[in-house]
Amino acid sequence: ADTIRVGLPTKTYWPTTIAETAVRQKLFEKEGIQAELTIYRSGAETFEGMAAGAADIILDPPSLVSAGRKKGVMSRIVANAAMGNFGWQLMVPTKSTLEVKDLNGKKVAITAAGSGSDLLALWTIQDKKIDFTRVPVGGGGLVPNLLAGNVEAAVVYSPLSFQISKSGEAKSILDYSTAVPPNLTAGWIVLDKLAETKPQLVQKAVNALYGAVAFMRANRDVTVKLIAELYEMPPEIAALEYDNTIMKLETSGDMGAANVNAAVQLSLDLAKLGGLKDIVPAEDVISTKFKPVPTKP
Amino acid sequence: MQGSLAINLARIAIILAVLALWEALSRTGIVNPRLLPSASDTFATLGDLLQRAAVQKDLMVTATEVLTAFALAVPFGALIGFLVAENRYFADVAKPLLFFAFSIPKSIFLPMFILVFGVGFAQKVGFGFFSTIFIVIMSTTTAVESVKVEHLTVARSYGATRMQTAFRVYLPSMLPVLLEALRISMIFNLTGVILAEMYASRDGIGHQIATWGENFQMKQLLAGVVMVAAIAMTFNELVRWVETRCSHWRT
Amino acid sequence: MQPLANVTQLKPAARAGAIEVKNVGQVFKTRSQDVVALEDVSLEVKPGRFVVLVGPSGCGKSTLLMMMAGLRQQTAGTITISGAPILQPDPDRVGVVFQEASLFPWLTAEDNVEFPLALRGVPKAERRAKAQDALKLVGLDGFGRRHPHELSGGMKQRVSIARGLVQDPPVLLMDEPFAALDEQTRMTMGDELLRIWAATGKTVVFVTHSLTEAVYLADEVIVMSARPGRIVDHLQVQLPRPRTYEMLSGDAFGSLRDRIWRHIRKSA
Amino acid sequence: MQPLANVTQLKPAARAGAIEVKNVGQVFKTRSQDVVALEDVSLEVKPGRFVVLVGPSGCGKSTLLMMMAGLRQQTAGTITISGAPILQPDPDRVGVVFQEASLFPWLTAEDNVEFPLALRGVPKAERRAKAQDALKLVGLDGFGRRHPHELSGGMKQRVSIARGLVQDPPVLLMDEPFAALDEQTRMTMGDELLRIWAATGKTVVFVTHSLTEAVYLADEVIVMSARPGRIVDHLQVQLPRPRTYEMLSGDAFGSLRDRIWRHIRKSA
Amino acid sequence: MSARIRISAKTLRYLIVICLIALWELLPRTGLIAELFLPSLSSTLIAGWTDAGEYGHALAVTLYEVVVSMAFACGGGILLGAIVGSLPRPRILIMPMVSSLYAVPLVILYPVFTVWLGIGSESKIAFASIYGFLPTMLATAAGIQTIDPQLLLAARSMGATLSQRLVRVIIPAAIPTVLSGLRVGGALVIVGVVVSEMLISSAGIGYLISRYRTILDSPHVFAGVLLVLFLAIGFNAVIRWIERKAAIWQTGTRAGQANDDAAVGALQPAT
Ligand SMILES: Nc1ncnc2c1ncn2[C@@H]1O[C@H](COP(=O)(O)OP(=O)(O)OP(=O)(O)O)[C@@H](O)[C@H]1O
Ligand SMILES: Nc1ncnc2c1ncn2[C@@H]1O[C@H](COP(=O)(O)OP(=O)(O)OP(=O)(O)O)[C@@H](O)[C@H]1O
Ligand SMILES: [Mg+2]
Ligand SMILES: [Mg+2]
Repeated sequence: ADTIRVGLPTKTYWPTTIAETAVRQKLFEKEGIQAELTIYRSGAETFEGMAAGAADIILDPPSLVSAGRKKGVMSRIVANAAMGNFGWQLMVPTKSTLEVKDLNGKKVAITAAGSGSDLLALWTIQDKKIDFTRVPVGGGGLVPNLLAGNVEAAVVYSPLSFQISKSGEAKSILDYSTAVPPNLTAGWIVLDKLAETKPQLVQKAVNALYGAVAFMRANRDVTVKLIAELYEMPPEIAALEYDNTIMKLETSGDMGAANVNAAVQLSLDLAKLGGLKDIVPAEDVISTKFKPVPTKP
Repeated sequence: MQGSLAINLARIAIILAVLALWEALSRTGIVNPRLLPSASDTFATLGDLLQRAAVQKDLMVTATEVLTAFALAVPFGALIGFLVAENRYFADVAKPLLFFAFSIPKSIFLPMFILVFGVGFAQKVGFGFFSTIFIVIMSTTTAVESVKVEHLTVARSYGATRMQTAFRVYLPSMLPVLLEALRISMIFNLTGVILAEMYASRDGIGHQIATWGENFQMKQLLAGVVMVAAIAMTFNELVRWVETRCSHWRT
Repeated sequence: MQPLANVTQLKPAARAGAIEVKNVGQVFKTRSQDVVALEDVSLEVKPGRFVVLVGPSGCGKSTLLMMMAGLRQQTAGTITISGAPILQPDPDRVGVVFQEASLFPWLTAEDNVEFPLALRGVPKAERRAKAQDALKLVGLDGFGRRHPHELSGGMKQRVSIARGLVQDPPVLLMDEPFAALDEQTRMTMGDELLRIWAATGKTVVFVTHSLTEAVYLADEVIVMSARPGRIVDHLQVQLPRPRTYEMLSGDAFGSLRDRIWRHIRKSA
Repeated sequence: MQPLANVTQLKPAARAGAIEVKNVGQVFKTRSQDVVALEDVSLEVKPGRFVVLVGPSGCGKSTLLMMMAGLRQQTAGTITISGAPILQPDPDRVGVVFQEASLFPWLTAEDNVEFPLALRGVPKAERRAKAQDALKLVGLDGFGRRHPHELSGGMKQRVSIARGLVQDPPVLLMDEPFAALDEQTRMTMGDELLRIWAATGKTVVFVTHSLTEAVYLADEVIVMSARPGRIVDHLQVQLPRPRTYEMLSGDAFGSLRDRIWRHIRKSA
Repeated sequence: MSARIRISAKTLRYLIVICLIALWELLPRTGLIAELFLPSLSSTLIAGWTDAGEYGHALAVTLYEVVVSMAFACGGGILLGAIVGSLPRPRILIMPMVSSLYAVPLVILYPVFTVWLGIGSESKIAFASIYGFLPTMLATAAGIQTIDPQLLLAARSMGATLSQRLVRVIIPAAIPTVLSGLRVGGALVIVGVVVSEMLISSAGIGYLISRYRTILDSPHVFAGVLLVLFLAIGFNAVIRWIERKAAIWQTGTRAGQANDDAAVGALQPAT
């Protein structure tokens, strides 16, 4: 059987849950293929992994596809995975009384310059017409620096955001999943070459992945347990992640849908804020060749 | 022998003192216990983690990668280092280049390793090797340069071959410097492999540690760090054991 | 500097142990100036002779020995040993006992003595036996397992002599081997050396500062002058062998000693 | 082993340069067994005396010197110098010339000689002048800028002697300082040493293997026996000063030399 | 005789460097390596040139951090290494602990460090200093052990105090090892500063590298890498200068004998 190598940007990130579910529910096997999951350190690394030929299908934002095409790595988004930054929040310590508008002139932690959290911070600056300093502290530095008071606020990803609001250490002052207009934040991406030479393999892979999404929606308990295990977190937080993130993921993944083009364009526009210069037209980063047919468990 | 007992006691005392300080800082809240979980919590977590089959497997994977990379890098690096020190021409050509390569942050090249080896055992070992070899080369070169001329003259007068000189004169006189280099190399090697695992991986303890770090799971993170440190310390002790066996002629 | 043109022809028929030094010179380049250590030194030693080299401190005795051992290249002239030029160390032709003990600190006394044998791949048991014999010869029975730093100065020197002896080459070069020994040990070792020499027919070149020792041991004494080192005398010692301590007070002995003494006094 | 109970009382009034060694012992622990190097050694040296220490190789002469210099702690007994026990090196009381030259290879001859002065912060010009004088004294005028590896064995030893002399302490311990020197240089340096000694009133403890040298130089000769080292004789040399070479052939000289010789022969 | 060889060794080295440079330009241009992994040298230079101001500022920040860390790491490392290496008791007691301490993967804990040290230059300096300090110290301490004990004995007999022994005997005698410690430590300081900037910071070359990397702007990434290379070249030049100054100290060891022409041939073991 053919093997599809799935590249995932972080372990505690919903794509991992999807891929793991597909593996555990034997959805890839049902499609007659095998899957091999590799976890990278971030989106950019995942993209490099695919470009280096170490991954066949990955999950990343459109901006990287666009930048990659300018750098000689030809790939496209074949399936729409999410239309928002679910679970991402602008957070302040619980004791803090700061509102979003009060952040003017303050310091806000992001993971890295140019990363997803940076884009959201830049969007905040633009949208709320305020100005604050973005401080890149790395994924591991977000909460420690927030709690230690080195920064006034932080852009926190899920499920970390749920975890610290649950523990009472921090609270959300802006929920990006609702605040930012819907845009294509992440999709499944393959190299053009693979799409041409092995379209069957790609089709089967997206089938299995969207089969997994369908399965997760239908099986709350199993999924919450899986999340708790994968993320090493208590079930309450896993449940929050399930309700606020997993349930909001795209179920069809169809890139031919009417709203997709605009959503991709918006996503690229946001990336421009973060300093992305290598922009190609929205239609060049997507491929409508594959419409997922969710595998039945 | 009673001296070494005293030293061991002193060492244990220092370790206990550090642990006590750690525990106290955290318990009294001088340091936010969320940022620095107490020693007892960390070790409890460590105990839990070690029970897990997945963690055991990760440790095994990492250990195998580290040892393989080390077993490749040390002899190979020592050989090059020796050639550089022995052969003036080779030294003139290679020394600046090697030194130069050493001062570049290696993590920049991680994508290249994925490009060449894909993601997996070979890539981790390759990067571990790459992170280690330069320090091995450089330390070997220095060690060679500190060998006493009289000893070489004596060996030459007995018609020692190149190999004999290497193993019977260079090696023993270089031993203290070399063993120290071995230690440092091991640390570089370990860091290299862990970095590679953090970067892209299917298994290995580095991959776990990165995840814990990004999710603010401080207990697990510290426990993971303790694990890695324990591996390195075990190795350290091994080197030290060799050292005490080989250097008793020094006083 | 002498050109290298006047290289002597190889004499394939020459007997093992013959030494021929022709117009040899050595110039050291130091940072400040060039030091002429040896100038136009020529000498010939027939196989099986016991030759003693004397001369004031710094006259170039050690340098000459190093060149004979192939450990340093002369800047002029040629050195031939056993009929062939010596261009690099060749333990089958020449063995050296160095002026400074230069033992390997990481080896025990007995391992130090075994070292040259180990290099030639002599089996463990055999070389252990030989090393034990050599150590016994220099009076260090029972000190085999000590490391150099656990030995006294004279003991180290004796280990070094033992190391030279186990090699058993046709030519043995010894640079002040007895300097750190007390008179009694020195005499015993001198007699021991003469016994070995007589039994094996080696050629020995021996550097010493003791003129008594020089005359007592030698067939020939070569006297060198101070910088730049040259040969100022080459005496034949016609005293009968075996030598005895009574000879030391004899006239023949005294006059030889005096003759050397005058040279040294002049040049030091 | 002697208990440490019988420690002598401090004698604050004792004059500078007096040496008192009381029931001193030294046991080395090696991996295999304990080596008793010295056993129950006692001796007393009055200030300003020239004492020569002789004994067979390995009898513990260097060890005794090291203990007097405070470089090694005895395992039994006490050593008092200038009236106070010596527990650590004290260059104001004791200076040492080592058996092995032990020059710093990275310093020139002249910097090596200046080293002890530099340690005490003597101004550059003054110590340069003193070093030059000392080098001239040992016949190494003009060799100041050479590094040790550019010097012959005897030259290194002479630099080492010069280094001992510039320190100018009331007690000077010299461990076979002339071993690597030719007879002429040896005599010159011996006379030079006697001259300095007479002029400065230092106490000198001098180790040598040459019995002639011992008698020639000494006020007193201390003879040690082989392992474990003990004192077997302590002779007063009553020959008049200044000593001359003619005395060497005198009867008094001969009989002293013979007496020592018999001891050495017995114990070696 | 060695003059000709020396020139050709240098030439060969330059040839190698030129080859590498040519490969750097040609491999991406011919498409053998995607520009994402290795942008051509020319596009790297152009990227660097267009944003020269930004890079210049970053270089200034990094250089400052490197210099300060170097002082801590190398100065402190050599000093402490010499002290610990020359005292047998502390050495046996401390050294294994120090090397074990170094075994703790600091990179992982770095984000947590920033909590206490802030994310400015201080945390980089602290990180790079520790990173470079331990190898320097370990190497120096190891080098100290190869010193001839006779020399220390002689110095002690002349009443050298601990600090005098350190400065006048131990360090000169251990010069080859100390220099290598300096090399290793210095190189690590550069690596440490850049890596910590890459992890967490808002200024410096490492920051630029990781920022451009996040958006896959490889020419700008490699422009940063190029600057790091220049730092390394500069550091190398400094070390070589020190080495030349110190060559005179190395007499009596293999390294020093290279200066003695007559002995050069003598360094090749007989075959
Ligand atoms: N590597 C060197 N560089 C410069 N000069 C040197 C070197 N080696 C020896 N010399 C000089 O060459 C001369 C002869 O030295 P050599 O060691 O042969 O003397 P020697 O006769 O053995 O003296 P000694 O009896 O004191 O051992 C001396 O003047 C010495 O300074
Ligand atoms: N560090 C040590 N460990 C063990 N034994 C030692 C040590 N140092 C010296 N010895 C032993 O102590 C004895 C006396 O040594 P010492 O060096 O004092 O002799 P010495 O009288 O100076 O001899 P020489 O005339 O040969 O220099 C010797 O038997 C030697 O082997
Ligand atoms: Mg000599
Ligand atoms: Mg001695």
